[in-house]
Amino acid sequence: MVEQESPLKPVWKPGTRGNFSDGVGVYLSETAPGSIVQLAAWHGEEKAIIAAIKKVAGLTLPDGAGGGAATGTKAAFGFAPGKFLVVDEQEGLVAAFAKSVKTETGTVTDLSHGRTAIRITGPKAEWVLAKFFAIDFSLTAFPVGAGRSTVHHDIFAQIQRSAPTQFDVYVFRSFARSFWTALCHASEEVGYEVK
Amino acid sequence: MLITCPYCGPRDVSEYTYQGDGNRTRPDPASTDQEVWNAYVYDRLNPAGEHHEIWQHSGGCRAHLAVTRNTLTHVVSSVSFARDAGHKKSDSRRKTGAKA
Amino acid sequence: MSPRRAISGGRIDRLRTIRFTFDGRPFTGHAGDTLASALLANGVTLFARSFKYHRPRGVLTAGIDEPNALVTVLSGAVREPNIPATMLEIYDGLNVASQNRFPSLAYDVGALNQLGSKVLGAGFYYKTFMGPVIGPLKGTRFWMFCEWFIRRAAGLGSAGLEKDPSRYERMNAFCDVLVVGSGPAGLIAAKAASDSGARVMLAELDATPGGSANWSGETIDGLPAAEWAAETLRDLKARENVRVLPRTTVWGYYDGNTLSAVERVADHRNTPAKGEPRHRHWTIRTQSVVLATGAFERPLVFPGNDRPGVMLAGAALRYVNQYGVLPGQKIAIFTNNDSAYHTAEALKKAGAEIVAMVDVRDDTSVAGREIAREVGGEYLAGHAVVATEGGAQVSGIKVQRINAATGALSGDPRSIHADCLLVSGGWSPTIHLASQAGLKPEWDNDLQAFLPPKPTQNWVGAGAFNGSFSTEKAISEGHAAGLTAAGATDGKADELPSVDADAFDPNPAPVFEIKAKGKAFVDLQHDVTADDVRLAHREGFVSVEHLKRYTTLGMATDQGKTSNIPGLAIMAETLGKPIPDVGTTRFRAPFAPVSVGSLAGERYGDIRPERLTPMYDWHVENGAEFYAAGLWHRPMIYGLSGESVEQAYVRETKAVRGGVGLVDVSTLGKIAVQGPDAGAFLDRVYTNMFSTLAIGKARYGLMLREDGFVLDDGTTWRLGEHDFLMTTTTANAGKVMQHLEYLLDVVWPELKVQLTSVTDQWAGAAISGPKSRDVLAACVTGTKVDNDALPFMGIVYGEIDGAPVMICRLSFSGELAYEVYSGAGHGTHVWQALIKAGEPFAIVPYGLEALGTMRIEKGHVTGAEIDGRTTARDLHLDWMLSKKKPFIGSAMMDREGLVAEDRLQLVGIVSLDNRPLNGGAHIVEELDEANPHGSLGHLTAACYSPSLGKYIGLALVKGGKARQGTRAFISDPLRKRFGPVEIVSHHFFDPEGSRMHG
Amino acid sequence: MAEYSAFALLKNALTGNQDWKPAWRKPEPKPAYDVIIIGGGGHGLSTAYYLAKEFGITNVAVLEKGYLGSGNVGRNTTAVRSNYLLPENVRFYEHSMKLWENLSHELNYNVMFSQRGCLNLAHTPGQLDDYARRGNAMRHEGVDAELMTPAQIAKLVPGLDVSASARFPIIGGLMQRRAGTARHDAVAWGYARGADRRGVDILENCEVTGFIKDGDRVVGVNTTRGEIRAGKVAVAVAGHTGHVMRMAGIDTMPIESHVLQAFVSESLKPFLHTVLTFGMGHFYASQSDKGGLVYGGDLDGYNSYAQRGNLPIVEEVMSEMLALFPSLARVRVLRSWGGVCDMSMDGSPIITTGPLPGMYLNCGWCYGGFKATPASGWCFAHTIARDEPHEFNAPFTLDRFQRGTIIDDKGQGSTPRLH
Repeated sequence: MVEQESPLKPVWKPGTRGNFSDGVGVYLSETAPGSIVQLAAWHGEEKAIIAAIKKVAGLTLPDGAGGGAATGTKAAFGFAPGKFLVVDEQEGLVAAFAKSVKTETGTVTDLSHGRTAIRITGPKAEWVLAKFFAIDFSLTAFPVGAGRSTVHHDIFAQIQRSAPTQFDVYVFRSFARSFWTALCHASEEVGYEVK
Repeated sequence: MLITCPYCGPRDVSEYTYQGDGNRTRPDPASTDQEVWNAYVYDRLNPAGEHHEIWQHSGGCRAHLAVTRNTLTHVVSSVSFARDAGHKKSDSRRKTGAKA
Repeated sequence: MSPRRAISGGRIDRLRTIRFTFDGRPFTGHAGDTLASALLANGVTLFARSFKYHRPRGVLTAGIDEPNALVTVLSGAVREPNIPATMLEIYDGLNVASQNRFPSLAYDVGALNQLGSKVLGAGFYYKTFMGPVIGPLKGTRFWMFCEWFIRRAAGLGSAGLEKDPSRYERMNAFCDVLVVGSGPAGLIAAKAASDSGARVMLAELDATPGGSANWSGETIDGLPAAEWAAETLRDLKARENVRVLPRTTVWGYYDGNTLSAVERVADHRNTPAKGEPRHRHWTIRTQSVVLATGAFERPLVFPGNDRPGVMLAGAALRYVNQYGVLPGQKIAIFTNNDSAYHTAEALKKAGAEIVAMVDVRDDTSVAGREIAREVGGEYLAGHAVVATEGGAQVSGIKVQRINAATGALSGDPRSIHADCLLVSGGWSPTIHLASQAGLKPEWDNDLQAFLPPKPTQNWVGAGAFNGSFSTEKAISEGHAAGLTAAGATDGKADELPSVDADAFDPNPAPVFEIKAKGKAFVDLQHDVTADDVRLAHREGFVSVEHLKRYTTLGMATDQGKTSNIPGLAIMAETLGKPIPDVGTTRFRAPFAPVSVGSLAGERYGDIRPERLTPMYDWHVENGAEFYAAGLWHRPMIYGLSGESVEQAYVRETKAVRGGVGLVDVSTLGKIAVQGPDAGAFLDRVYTNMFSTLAIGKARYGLMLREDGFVLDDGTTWRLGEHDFLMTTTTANAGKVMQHLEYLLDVVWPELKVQLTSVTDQWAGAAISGPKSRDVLAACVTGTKVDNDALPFMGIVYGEIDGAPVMICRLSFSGELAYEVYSGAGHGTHVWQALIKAGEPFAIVPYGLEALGTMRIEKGHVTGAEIDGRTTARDLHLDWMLSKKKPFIGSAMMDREGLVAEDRLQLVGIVSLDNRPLNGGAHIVEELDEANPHGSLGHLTAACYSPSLGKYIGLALVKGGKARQGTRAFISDPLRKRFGPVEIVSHHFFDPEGSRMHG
Repeated sequence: MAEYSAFALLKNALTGNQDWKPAWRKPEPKPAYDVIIIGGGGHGLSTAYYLAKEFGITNVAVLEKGYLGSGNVGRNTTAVRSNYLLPENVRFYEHSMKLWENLSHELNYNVMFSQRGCLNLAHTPGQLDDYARRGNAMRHEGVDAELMTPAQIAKLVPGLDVSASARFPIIGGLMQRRAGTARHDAVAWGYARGADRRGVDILENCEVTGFIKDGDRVVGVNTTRGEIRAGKVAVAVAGHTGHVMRMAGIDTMPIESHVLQAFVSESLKPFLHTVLTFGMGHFYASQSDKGGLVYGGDLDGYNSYAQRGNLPIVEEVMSEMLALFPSLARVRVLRSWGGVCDMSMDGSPIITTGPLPGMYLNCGWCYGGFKATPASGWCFAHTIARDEPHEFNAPFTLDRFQRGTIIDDKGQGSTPRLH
């Protein structure tokens, strides 16, 4: 199988940069999952989709808007009414869902190439992300596992809090390089390391 | 200005796109009544006060929302999914169309 | 020791000396000084020149309300004009210049304007410069001639021309309670709200939070107020749920309790820390707000009130108590209220001589009389200052008896020697944010001030903002406001700090102006005098908005913080009406001027993100020159060295028509249309049928808007029973998506259709030319690509060099062509494999110019023709309008205006003089180079056609269908290109389509 | 009333400026007029002026609910231009331009019309072709237009980022040299004074509360200052069209009222001597004779009568300003305000008889209203006086939507916020 090329290649520069007077504020990385799948339920079929996620990915999603769950290798979250993003380190998730989601239930759309996953983790992750997105990143308002859809000017983002100080930001691939560059720039204030 | 998306919660107006007058009902597709179509496409209630309108949460979940908002104060008094609100639509509000 | 620095006192760090320059002269000050306090300490009194008459001006205030002392901060070639010296913290190396003067601050030729001041009164521009009726200066030319000189003299500071290298940032914040202002009321409010568990932000526009506690000289909880404030602040800062923002001006109160603030993060340092922004633009979305913004002191209006050395009494209190600076040695005080008496006390204590206390009131308070006796000097109750004496500095004042009730002066004026005059005309609560957020403010006759309006958003006020001027009240109101804002109720009032302060009556005598002979200024920066206000009245400009606009009162950089109420009062008196009947000004954002850089925030230097296709890096490496197509960068040509653009696209076009070429089409909008009703949905949104399309086939589709005009076109591919892939033009991708989403959500919610933008999922490479099939045959595995397996508009799946691909046979160039789609992450891999497989066939990559040339030759339409004003018929696309079904736009597309014979219709144009044509040129029947007229339409696109060997173009021409085969002229006066053309069919090349079907 | 002149200024200076008279009277309403014009903004006042001057109809009242000129005439960015694409618009706005060129004289009031030029910047070859199309369209209607090269632009506008490394490099521009700016308030005051001098009653603080009808025919209005009858009732209330027409029994109009924000910076030594627009967004700027940069951008994008907008547009406008002028990051914005724009369904105005007998309608100015002030009043006066439109406003009917003869300069269809 041919490896996916990262859209960040020329701007992805491992190492540390910025102001480290208070240590490293954030770590930035691209997670490059093998599968990113969008599932959409018809009105009233949301539970069936949640069940399919449980069956295929082994993730139990809490009820309610933006509910999600993440393990080390898999993650899923709601990002719109009846819509979910499911992510797996491995390829092949689309085919698996295509089998378990029936036409009467909803749709399966492969976005494995279409979205780029950028991880920001560290004590200043909330601070840096707040420079971009007009959503409340505090742990009470944005619990671990939950997902949010938002936008930074032209750049759409789906964001999951995968750990207390860790966020996975899914952006359109064509914008990924611009977003990454801006993210690095904004992180200089707190010191960042690219891993 | 904030609009509380029923899915995403309160979000800044910059995440939304205004999609216009929310009380318009699209005529029967087969209708050939030009007056009815003209009213649908071109005529607006445009009130100074409470206004029923459609917004899309284009920078969020992308759902279209039926929003009641005061055009004098910008106070948003209700928000629901447009697809649910659609069935409650009334087209009795139009008295006279502007004619020349 | 500096001449005016008190021996002790103040909150400055006397052990730290700071060196800075003002107009090239070196000065020193101390850490904690503003430029104003440091210069005052050095005995400087002349700070600036006024806007219109270039009169010498000193410093009037100690804060953001300063109208006079504006300076330009220089850092290298970067300039920051119009900064109040009162807001500028000094740092080592600070370099400041005065402004609006030539050749120097002390000697300014612009001051000659004063000679004409009787002529240059309010509204004078409107009454002259109309110029002669005939001759070279007729019309508006005489005015423009005069204006040239006026503009040379206009303006305050200069903006630089060098790019500001600073960083600006935006920050989104969310909290339960935002407290604006950190005086005693704000501090207590923040504490109370935080105690009850709320997330609190506390914003203070000054460097040192504490507000009036920093200079009141009062005692709170047994501590000097300033120390109590510092202590409280330390407590607040240590709390998890409190964020304190000093140097942060909350300037806008927007809808939905959204407030905006600018934090001057690094203005007080020579250089910002690494990665640190100079300014941070905070957008704060909060549940509720505590407005504890205090009050502004008002000056009194009297002749000579603008002479350097005249200062607000409250400002002087601040200079002496916060900065340890005496504004003068022999000080006179002129007041209509009690507050100035405290200043007198403090100045006396710090070593100044009080030469006179002048109070317009006859019956002053016992406490006031007591203070007056203690500070010494003459006590002149029932008196007014009627003039100041001196040159560019006060050397004395003239006083006269006044009846405070009528304003009548009596007796003879007499002089008193003084080097400084402190003035107080009462206090106006700082209600700007509240006014932005809602209704009209309310006039309070006792305070002679506007009080905050009723809230229309979720805020509570406290302290002087409410008109409650005692610290004790500020604290109790602050506490209550903090609790209310936090939604708590269980705070205990008896735990509040005790205040030891002199009580004073805040109510002023209703005296705003002393009517004596001489120029009395209302708006100091704009040189608006009391007489100007009366002139406006005489000419009928009596509503407050007319007054402002006619005289420019309150329109200066200080936005009338010290001048609005006096101006209004003078107009009210002239009209014989109460002040609120003249009108109230609604305050608008910003509360104080805000740097443009901060508002641009992170977009300064990066206005829009770039959108890149998966093969972008390959294009760069292979010599592509790019176009901006919206946010995308698309290759225009792949030029060889020495090639012109035309040479490059002609070469690329020939290579495609003669062999094979490859173009990146990844930018096309792609929408996955999925679900059991997808076909039915497409039938409604396209003019033609899609539900009948076979799986594995594509079809060209046309969309109209509801109004019957063309919206967009593209091909849509049926990948499965319930699965379509729609393509749109690059430019309209977002618009089409929104159009479809609206229809599904609002108009047809019953349809089971799911739309997803998959533009970024796929890399698209279009391979075109007679050899394209050969190239595919050489590299595609897993499927055949011959005419049977892959007929025109057919779709197959296979692999190229191990990467899965989807291939659809369709053509924009008119050649045998295919679009090869792969996962975006495989885009470059597949592209390179195609280039490699094409090498034996001399494959070339081609750009938009060649693509455009081939589409012109074929007469295909793009955004230049689908310009929002054309119909399907205009573009010869009638054949796509299904008669079997209604579709979006079908009901409106037959209106008379849309079917008229003389509409602009698509035609082809051939240059008959063998010279290039330009897009945007017009078509005429008769050529008239001198007076172009009679436009029939315009060229939408033009190129050299290698296939025809001619310069050709597409055009939209009035009644164009009927004009085919006729002669006309190109008329392009903008580019001076005129010449004969022939109007022909838009299908220039292979009209039967035999090449692409081959 | 005294003529204004340099001589009058000097004479009055000698007498302490005590003898100036009100620029217009403050009369009591009469029970009836030949023509009532609802709306004391620029268009209403200029209509009254031209009714009196061109058609000798002086028994006219202008009814203003607040103070004169309190609407958009005092809330715009003061640009005057006729650089439109479609011939109907070019002809109309050029007529306006010609009136502007002699307006100060005509009114004996210096409206400070300064033909400092309007430059539309182009950033892609396609955009430059679009501007060429527009400029050529203007030239074919006898209106001045020219293309400028980046070198010429750099010379004209110091501080502009003309570098090739800009995110959207400037590759040229369309210049109309006769375009420019005027002092907005002066236009209202000058027309008011001119109309008043010809006998027109300007009634401030006179809000219309209802229409008096005889059958279908409009024969007068009820106001906060009493009932006023009229032979003809003209409506020129811009953003408040919907509200006023509803009082006349017409519930819907092809108009949406939107808020447009504008900004002025602190006063700076003048460096920008032309009106400038950005091509890759929505931004326009000029610098006033006081030194303030006057600038604006796109609509907020939603229906509003609040005369104030929200932050996103503020940020957008400032960003675009700095994309053009990176040196202005340290300049500070001083004031912002919002105007209520009567956005029509095709971006073009409506100046027509009707829609009820006895009624005349002038609306749909989008953001074009200020520059249209003279021609709008001139054409509207013609339409009221003659009961038929002039050739210049004949295309701007109300029924053009139904007929499909729409005039859509931007090609955006019936989405008003995009015009």
